Amino acid sequence: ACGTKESGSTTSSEGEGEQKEVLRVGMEAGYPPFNWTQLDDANGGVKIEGNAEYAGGYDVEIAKKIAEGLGKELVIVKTEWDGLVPSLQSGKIDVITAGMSPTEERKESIDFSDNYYTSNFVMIVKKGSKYENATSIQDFSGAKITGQLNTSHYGVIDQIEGVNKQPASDNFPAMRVALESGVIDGYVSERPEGISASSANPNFVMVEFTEGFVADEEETAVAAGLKKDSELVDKINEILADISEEERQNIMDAAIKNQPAAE
Amino acid sequence: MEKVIDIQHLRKSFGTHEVLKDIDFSVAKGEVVCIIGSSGSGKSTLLRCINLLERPSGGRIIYQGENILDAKHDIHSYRTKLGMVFQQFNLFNNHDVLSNCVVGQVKVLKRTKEEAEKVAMKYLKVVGMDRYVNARARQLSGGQKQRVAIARALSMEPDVMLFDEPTSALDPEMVGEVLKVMKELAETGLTMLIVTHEMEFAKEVSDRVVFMDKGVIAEVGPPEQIFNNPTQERTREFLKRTLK
Amino acid sequence: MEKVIDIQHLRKSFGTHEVLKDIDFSVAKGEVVCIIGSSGSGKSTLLRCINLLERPSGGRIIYQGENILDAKHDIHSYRTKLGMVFQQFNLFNNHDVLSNCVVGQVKVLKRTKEEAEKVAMKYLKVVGMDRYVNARARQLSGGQKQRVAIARALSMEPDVMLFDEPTSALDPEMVGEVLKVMKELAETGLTMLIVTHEMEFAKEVSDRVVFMDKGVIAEVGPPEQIFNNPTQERTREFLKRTLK
Amino acid sequence: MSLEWIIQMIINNWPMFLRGAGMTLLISVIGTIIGAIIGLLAGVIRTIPVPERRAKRILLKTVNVILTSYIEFFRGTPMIVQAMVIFYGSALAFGIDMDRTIAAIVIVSINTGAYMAEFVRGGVMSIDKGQFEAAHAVGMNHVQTMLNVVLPQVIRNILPATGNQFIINIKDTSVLNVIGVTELYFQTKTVAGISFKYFEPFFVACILYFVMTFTVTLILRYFERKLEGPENYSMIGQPAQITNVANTKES
Amino acid sequence: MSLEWIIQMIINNWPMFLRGAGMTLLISVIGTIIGAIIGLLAGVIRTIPVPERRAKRILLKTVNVILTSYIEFFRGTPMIVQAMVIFYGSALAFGIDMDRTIAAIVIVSINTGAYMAEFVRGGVMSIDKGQFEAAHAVGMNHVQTMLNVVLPQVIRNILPATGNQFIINIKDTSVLNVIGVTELYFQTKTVAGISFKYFEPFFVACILYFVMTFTVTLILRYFERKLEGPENYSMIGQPAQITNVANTKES
Ligand SMILES: Nc1ncnc2c1ncn2[C@@H]1O[C@H](COP(=O)(O)OP(=O)(O)OP(=O)(O)O)[C@@H](O)[C@H]1O
Ligand SMILES: Nc1ncnc2c1ncn2[C@@H]1O[C@H](COP(=O)(O)OP(=O)(O)OP(=O)(O)O)[C@@H](O)[C@H]1O
Ligand SMILES: [Mg+2]
Ligand SMILES: [Mg+2]
Repeated sequence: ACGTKESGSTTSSEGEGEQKEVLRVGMEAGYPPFNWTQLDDANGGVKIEGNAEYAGGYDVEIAKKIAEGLGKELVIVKTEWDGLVPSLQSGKIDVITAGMSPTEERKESIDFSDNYYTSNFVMIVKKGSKYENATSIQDFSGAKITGQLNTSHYGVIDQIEGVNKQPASDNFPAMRVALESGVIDGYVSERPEGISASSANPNFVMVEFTEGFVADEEETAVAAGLKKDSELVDKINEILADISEEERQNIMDAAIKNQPAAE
Repeated sequence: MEKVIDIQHLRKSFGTHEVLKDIDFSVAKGEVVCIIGSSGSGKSTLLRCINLLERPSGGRIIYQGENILDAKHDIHSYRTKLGMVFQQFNLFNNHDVLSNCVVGQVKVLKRTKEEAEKVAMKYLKVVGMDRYVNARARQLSGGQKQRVAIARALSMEPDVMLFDEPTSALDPEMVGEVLKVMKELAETGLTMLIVTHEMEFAKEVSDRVVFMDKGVIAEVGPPEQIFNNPTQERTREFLKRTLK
Repeated sequence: MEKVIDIQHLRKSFGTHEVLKDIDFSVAKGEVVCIIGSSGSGKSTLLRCINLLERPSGGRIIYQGENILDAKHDIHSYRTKLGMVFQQFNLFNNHDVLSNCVVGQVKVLKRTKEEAEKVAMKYLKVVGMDRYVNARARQLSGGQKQRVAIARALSMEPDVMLFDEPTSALDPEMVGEVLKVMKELAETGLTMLIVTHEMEFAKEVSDRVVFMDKGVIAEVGPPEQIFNNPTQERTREFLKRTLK
Repeated sequence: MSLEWIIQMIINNWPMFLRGAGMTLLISVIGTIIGAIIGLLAGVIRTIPVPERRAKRILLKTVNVILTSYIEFFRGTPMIVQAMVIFYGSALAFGIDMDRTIAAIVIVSINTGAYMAEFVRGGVMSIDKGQFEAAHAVGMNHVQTMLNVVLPQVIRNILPATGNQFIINIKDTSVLNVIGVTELYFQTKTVAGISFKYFEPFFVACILYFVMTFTVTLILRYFERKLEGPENYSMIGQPAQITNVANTKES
Repeated sequence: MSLEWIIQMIINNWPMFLRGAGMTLLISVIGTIIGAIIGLLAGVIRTIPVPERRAKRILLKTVNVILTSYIEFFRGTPMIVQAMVIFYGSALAFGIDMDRTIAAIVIVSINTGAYMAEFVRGGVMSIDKGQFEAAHAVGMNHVQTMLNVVLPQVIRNILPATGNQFIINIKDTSVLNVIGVTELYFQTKTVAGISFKYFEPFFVACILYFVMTFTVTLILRYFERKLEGPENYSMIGQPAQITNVANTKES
């Protein structure tokens, strides 16, 4: 029964949201270190709309900067991954900052800002497994590997010759269970998630490659999603350009340190 | 004599099975007509057709001058003028005895609950079921159910009563009581159509007796004629086998 | 005389309502006993207790020397030796007429289908329902259902038959037929317990008559005694009201 | 799976779990009740006998076609897609901005209604024809017959099915997180996502689900027994003395 | 939403959609059938009258407690969690490597069984007590009564509910993608992810779902009418001539 009223009152002005000085940002709030849910406003958490919890993480910090730069009040809308794009298209939110990569296909439906983070692909494996010390992706030939559905993580698996590609999973927790249970040998992820996972779960090890996956930058980069032809693009790009590479790294390091499971 | 119900060329088939064949007869106001005949001859079907629980396959049913088979006719208000006691009783399973007699009065006749209960209690007393007002159908004996069914129909205070073997589950003592009730009701001008297998009962109560055989009315006449001097061979045959 | 069923101090209550109070009587092999009494006096309940469809609240029911209320007793094999015709018929709705009479024989008595159908047809012919083998219960008239119920019970060829008002829905002609069947069955040594409201029928068919009143056996005796010289005031009262 | 960890997690996250469970209950309780009403209404309408008059017949036919389409359409498509279409679609196409919670309740209600309509149909089928006939014989029309005689008997028989549906609703609200309703399942996924554990948070969620569904089961069982009515009846007044008609007439 | 795009997408992806739909049908058909059998069995067992003998009574009580726990547990927890526990849990705890499809069928079956058991209970409740009594009177034991008299009547009355359950299964298989079963919903999401369009692929999926569920509805309606039996009976032999008992005896 929580938050019904709040949600009603804040969304009632939808449509002319810009005039009301509110910036609605969508994310899953469940994908650390990019975004997560916490119970209080510690470490700069932002209240989630229609809900008593707060969102924190790298995406939230970036969203804060964007909102500040636009001179608007930041509102986080917590929505399932699959609901983010329809949400944006239908005007329920103004921006997506959800660790989302600006792939070609996505660009057909929505626009993206410039990248606000770039990482690289890693593999998460079980500690003590024969893959722990792999250096090349080809070391995973014959291994049972998967990745998240509808992400480039899953697509790049094909670059491993002779890999035993498993069906994609639609969420990270499920993949982690699969890995822990030995149903798979590893899953493809990105560095931040890898650091978080391996620090949160002592059974997991993140493998970084010297001969890694070949990927376009857009597939490992993260950018803010915007409605097609949004006039916000240029302004947001300006704001993002003001955040130096070093600052980004600092924010990410803080996020990894602050994420709830790391305590 | 005013005809309350006039049945003309009534036919009813179930598939290829013709159950009623060209039935023609009428009932006058205040008349008590008993319908007798062998099992499966169509007696219940005739009553059910009159009440439109079965749609006749052909013919006309004229009630106080109007053809009730006419599409324009309001079936529901017609049915409130007819009371029916079913061969299988069909008490409402979700109501107790009192409520069985009350619900129709309240919902259809729009009587108040108090009024309806008073009427219901009157007729439940008549059939000796007033002490069972709290019981449900499944808790009653056969004869008790039948008596409640009679009380339910009477509570609606209809113009015509259709009784389908109303004494089949009753002991002789109770049959006597019901007979008494019917005679009294007849005096108040209630028209009654009674299907029965109890010849003594038919003899006692009826102004006229209809003998049905295989879907046709084989003979109609006053009880003296039917029971003492039947004109039809089939009637004689039927009555001969009755236990003397 | 060998006692087939011996009922001792049988009691049955529904809640606080004591329906059978200390019933004591026995039936000998091949005997035909009619139970009469007013509506609600506990006749059906008595039959249902004998068949264990109701669990007696107290007392003993001895069948061929064994107390069937004993927990060790196999109820199902006991019941196959008892045939029952229900007051409400209770035909199996998902079976047609023939199948109603066959299913018990095949599943319980383990007869072959052919054998069972032969037996079923024999008894369906006896009650004049052989032409309706394809019909379902909902398509039959009251009397037709009752006759199928009789045929179903007879098809099991039990040692004892319990009839609960087996002629209530039958026309006089058919009552005569059933009476004839019963007399023939009695000659073959079948024991019968018949609840009935038809005094003429009871007079004709029974070796002994039991008169029940408010849950107790008020009087037992040969039909001549009960109908002509009842010893009890209550019996006289009950029979007096019977239509002459 | 470690117990201390679970306890720690509960201590840290209990408000999230509880609020999620509260939202789940809110949506499923209201949705089931409205859905049941829709189902009963649809049941009443779909069992109307074919009228004699042509105009009425066509009207009834039309209503029935609409009802059947409604039932088949909502039963036949995934609720998650319905939710997206109704919530995002209505905003896209007509600029309607629905409240998430209200949208969720609407979606659950119309889905439940479609399923309940079928339960009611099955329930009406199982009622003895004699009950309808007796009601018609006292002059009740179709609606009166259904309300006063048939549905009260149907409701008791379909209570177990309603219980099932309620439980399904409690669990199915989980798909509504695509429209941003943060019910129990979504909250659990969040906890799982941020704690990098799976079984522990879902273990807690399962217990919460189970407590909710089992409570529902117990409540419905209680109603079942109530609707059954008392096993025995009590007699009124003095020992049986059959009233003479004559006596009655005097009184 | 553009039509050309949809057509193009179907042309490009139809094998994926079809395989997804095939898997969905396979799991839900087998799951519903096995589930219905479980439900009927549970229904038979749960309606056994309390036996006289103590040993039997305790045995029955135990079986009933187990059955009730089974029903309440599987109804009461989300299928997605059950799937994870059964599939990954068995690998974690015992190193069992189950086939995904078989695991999916098992999960759907036991869930359907739990729901169907409640439908059957409601259905048995709605059968006239006289039917049980008549069966007992011819000497049938509980199982014979249920199989030959009660369940055939119950099945007809709960066919609409079974149809609902089948449809729910068709849709609920979607949660099984957590154990890597690639059924229709998962395939649709894949297509949606690749093309980054939502409404179009889901529109196609909805049509496929609808075709499947509506086919099921039509098949079940056909069975309903069949189980109803013929509306009229045909008479055998010559016109009624009541046989004399004497005649019969001779033959
Ligand atoms: N719904 C039905 N479908 C098919 N045949 C039916 C249906 N209802 C009744 N019949 C048939 O119609 C005939 C007449 O039935 P009806 O109930 O009118 O007989 P009845 O004269 O009342 O007999 P009884 O004295 O035994 O009650 C019977 O042969 C019966 O089988
Ligand atoms: N299940 C029940 N619960 C409560 N009371 C019941 C139940 N069954 C029967 N009774 C009561 O027991 C009494 C005896 O019923 P029973 O059916 O044995 O009468 P009966 O002698 O067969 O009467 P009838 O001639 O009317 O069939 C009745 O008063 C009835 O109301
Ligand atoms: Mg009849
Ligand atoms: Mg009786």
